[in-house]
Amino acid sequence: MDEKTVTVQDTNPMDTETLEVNFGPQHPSTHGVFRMNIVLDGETIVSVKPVMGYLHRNHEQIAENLTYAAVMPYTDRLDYFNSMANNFGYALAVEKLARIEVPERAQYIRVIMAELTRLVNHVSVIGFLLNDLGAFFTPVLYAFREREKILDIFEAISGSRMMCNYFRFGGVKRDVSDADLEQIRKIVQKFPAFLDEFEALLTKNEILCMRCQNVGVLPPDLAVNASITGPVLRASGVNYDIRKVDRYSIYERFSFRIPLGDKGDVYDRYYVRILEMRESVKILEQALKGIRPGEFIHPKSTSFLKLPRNFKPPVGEAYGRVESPKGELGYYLVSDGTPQPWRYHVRSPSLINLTVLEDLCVGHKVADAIIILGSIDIILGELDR
Amino acid sequence: MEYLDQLFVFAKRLMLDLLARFLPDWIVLVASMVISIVAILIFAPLTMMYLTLLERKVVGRIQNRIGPNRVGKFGLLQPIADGIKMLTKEDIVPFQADPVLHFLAPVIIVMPALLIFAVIPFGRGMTAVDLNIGILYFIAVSSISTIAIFMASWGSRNKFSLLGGMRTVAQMISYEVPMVLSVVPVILVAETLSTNAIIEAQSAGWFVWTPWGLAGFLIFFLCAVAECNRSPFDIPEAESEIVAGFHTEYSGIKFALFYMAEFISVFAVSALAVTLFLGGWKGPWLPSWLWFLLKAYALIGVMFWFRGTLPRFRVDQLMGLAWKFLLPLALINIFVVGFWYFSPGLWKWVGSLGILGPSFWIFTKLNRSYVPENRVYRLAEDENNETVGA
Amino acid sequence: MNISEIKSKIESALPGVSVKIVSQSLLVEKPGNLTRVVRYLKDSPEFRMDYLASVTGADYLDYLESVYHLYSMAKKTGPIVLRVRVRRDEPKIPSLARIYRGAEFQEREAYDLFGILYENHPDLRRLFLWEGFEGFPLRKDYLQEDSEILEAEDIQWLEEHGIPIPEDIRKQAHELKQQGLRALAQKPTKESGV
Amino acid sequence: MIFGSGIIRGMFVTLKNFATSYFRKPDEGGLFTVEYPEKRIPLKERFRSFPFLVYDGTPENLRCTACDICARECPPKCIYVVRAADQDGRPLRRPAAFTIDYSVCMNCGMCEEVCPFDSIFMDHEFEIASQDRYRELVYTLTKLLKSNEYFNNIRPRDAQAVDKKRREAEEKKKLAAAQAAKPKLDEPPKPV
Repeated sequence: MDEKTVTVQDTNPMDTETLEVNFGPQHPSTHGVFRMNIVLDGETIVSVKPVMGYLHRNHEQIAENLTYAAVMPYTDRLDYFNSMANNFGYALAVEKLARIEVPERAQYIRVIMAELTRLVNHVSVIGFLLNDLGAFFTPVLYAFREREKILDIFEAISGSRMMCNYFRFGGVKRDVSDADLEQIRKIVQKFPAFLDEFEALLTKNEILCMRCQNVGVLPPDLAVNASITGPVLRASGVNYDIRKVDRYSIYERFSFRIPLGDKGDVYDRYYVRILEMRESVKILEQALKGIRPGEFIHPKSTSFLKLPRNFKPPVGEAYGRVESPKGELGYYLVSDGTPQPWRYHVRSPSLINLTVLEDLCVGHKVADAIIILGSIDIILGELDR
Repeated sequence: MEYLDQLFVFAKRLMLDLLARFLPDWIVLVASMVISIVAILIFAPLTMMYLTLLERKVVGRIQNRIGPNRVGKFGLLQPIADGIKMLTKEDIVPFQADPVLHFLAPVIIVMPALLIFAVIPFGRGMTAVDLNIGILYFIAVSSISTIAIFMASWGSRNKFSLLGGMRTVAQMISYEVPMVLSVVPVILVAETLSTNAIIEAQSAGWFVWTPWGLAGFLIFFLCAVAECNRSPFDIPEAESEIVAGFHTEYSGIKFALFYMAEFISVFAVSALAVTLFLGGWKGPWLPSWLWFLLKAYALIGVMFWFRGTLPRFRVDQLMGLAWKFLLPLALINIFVVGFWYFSPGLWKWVGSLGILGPSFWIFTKLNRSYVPENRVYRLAEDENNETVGA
Repeated sequence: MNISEIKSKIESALPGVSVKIVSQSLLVEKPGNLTRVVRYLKDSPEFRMDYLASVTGADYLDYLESVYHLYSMAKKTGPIVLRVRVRRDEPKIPSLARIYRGAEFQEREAYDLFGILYENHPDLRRLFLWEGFEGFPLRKDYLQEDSEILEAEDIQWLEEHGIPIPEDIRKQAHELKQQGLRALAQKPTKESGV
Repeated sequence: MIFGSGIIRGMFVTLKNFATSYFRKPDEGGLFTVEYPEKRIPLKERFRSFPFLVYDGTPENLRCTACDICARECPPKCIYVVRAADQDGRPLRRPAAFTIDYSVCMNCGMCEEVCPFDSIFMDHEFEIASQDRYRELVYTLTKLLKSNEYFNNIRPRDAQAVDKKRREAEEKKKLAAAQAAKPKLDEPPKPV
């Protein structure tokens, strides 16, 4: 070819296209059937559109066709990692609606269960986050080693490892035996040592720090504006924990602190969860010291247990919320005086925390999107409902 | 002892002697090659099969699990069961994939992995081909696998595969550079490119016991891990990000071939690291080939240990590590070995360490994004705030 | 601060806006005023309701309702419950997604399940159900498909894939199609709302 | 801090776990795998899998009265009860058919809680996997009935409490019946 025919246009910058990739619904690290519609420029993310609903069961409609008591086992299936926390929120909302009192021992049992659930959730979430980071299952299995012990307790107390269905309006389903309490004490005693080991494996690891620090920074004002709750919010440095704000159940009796993050990146979300577990251990220690023999369910409520159809809360509405390990788990209930709720709504933290997914991901690499999603901590059962 | 040490050499010689009685010379020559090739072709897949088992066992133990133990005693037949499963699985070619590339890639990827075995000195006098440019041959051949991986990723017609392929090419080419440069000191000291001669040069002491040897070994080993796409450098097949990278769309025997190539090259690079820095088959009491295998398996064990412990790098950090950290260190290492060669007595040690240590420190400081930040966490109570550092 | 004080404060600060107290919550009488009320609650230093905890719809047969739970993270107070009622045939409510990012998905969810149209929402698509889904399943008059009766389209699909269908089921589906119905079963409706 | 020290520290954690897996106990860093079909974790007494029906003595003498409460309160509606009738069509206090679709059941234990006749309880049997979802997992009355001894065996504390309650109720009933029967004979009828 003659040299003169080479035109100047050939040296122009390359004409590149963006690449649209669907991460999910079948993907190893979308934590279930969640889809991220990611547009990539090379490896850099241009936009992220979350697509959900693959696990949608219309939980709210199912609940509106059931009695109040029969919804309880369905709440287990929302966030199937912490069914006790879901039970707690629902029981709280119904108790608010029907003005039911809860005896002291039941309150203690509830707090113990809720905090054990928090340990289960946080420890496994960190494990999953590390899996997303590419660690080959080691942190997950260490986490599951501890989780198994707590699940054994759940099984002994409620009858099921994950779908506990343990809380009842006005108390809990069954009493906790002293042997079980002793077992919980043992677990709680050993847990800090496990956390130390876990931290030795992870916290200072240079690769983890490289990957997580300054990735997915969530500024506090955006976090508040986007209704982010839970560890994700606190990692951004906003001091808001419903256990402290609402002081529901008997949380005001325990002294515990709320860990707040520094920058609001993935690393802070990881470390805030570790610190939260340490605080949970403190609550558990105090609760196990404070628990006294007594009624585990209010005598007035026992009648509803046998005849759920006789349970008719007065006409009205209630919004009960708890600090579930994922964030604010709220139940909005409207009663029309019949045994079935007229309106039942779940404010699921997994869904609402995802609002900022795109803001966090854009400009980062593909690998970062995965860990940002992992650090937000979603559970599809709760997200899609 | 001598007999045990030369067991395989004698066996081959015996066979050739037998053949030489009846057959012409050129057939004996061919037979000599065939015997070596057959030995490698048996040894390499066998190693690969049992490395998969070993990896699963080691990682299992790290994770407080038992690992495979159902097929045979201690799961010893597990690789065979896996092999049968792989062979009988349906071979799926994606719709509109490039069938030729898709078919050829797994075939091509196994070849360089096997070819490397030709220059590996398994024991005293146990090198299949004692090339006088052995190291160069190794580097040249091992870089071919990049092409096969890119063929696989392109031919699959899958976006995950494509991403994986792009990552592979970038990674493989980047890590080749510090890897080769980290070998240069050894070549300078040994004054040869032949693998056997390099081992002989380590008669006085393994190269790894010198400052430049240690630095070179670490650089070489890290690059080797990256070359094999092993954790923590496994971004081309990062499961949590791009499903399985370049072999997302492979099933059955083709997938098995990718797997085989990976494990064979794991063995090959470990063997080369042993040859270059750990004295090869040299060692007291035990037969030379056993020494060699023990050292190689120890390095492979470290790779499994990495896999059981470490998260993965991100693609830009991975490239940064190669170009901004390992490459300058490898260059300085070449300078250090010159210093070592020409200085007398204690000065060698003081000078080498005096150069390597500060330069390591300087490069970590220059790559500030790699150094973990210190974070301060507030623990808010109602009344007072307390801080903890992490 | 009790609910009537909040009401009087809102009404004095925003002339022309009238709110009504309904079971410990504030009903904004005109949906169009919602954004003004919310902006006031968010910005005024007395309330600082910076956190929109929950947005949801509800169907009361005569009207649709959208319920908002507002909290203050800055002052740790709350909730103030706001509600807006709209006609079923024209369910248009101004979107809060531009004031609170947190409303984005929740309003999409309410649109998906109740069919409440949030005006000026940046991206009002169905959230859980697929595009093209007919009806809004949480409305009380939503007719559920009966899973035991196959639709004519289903039967056609099954037969195309070589699955034999009993004659009576095919006939039943065909009859329903002739009547212009999909395979439907009447869901019992409830009598009254709150 | 030297670059890489965190990684090395983490590697020692895994090395420690690798080593301890050979000699420590499961809760102290040893192997925590239970090789399932051969070894099993003992089931907790409160463990619940699927519901079954209790009978006293013989399968004819079942406690269920076909009151249909469990079927109505079952959250996923997996229980189907048909009340038995005699030749004249009058309903009897026993089920003609009692079917639970185990593939729908969600093991919540509501039926056990609401049953007024202490008839339905949650089983410990969980290995019910089968090839056919319809034929094998829809449990009919004959498959559901299990003896009280079995119940006592799997859940001794609950079963004994139930038995005690039932005995007391029985005695009360007898006493009441005896007292109700007595006055008719002995006492003179009260003036109206």
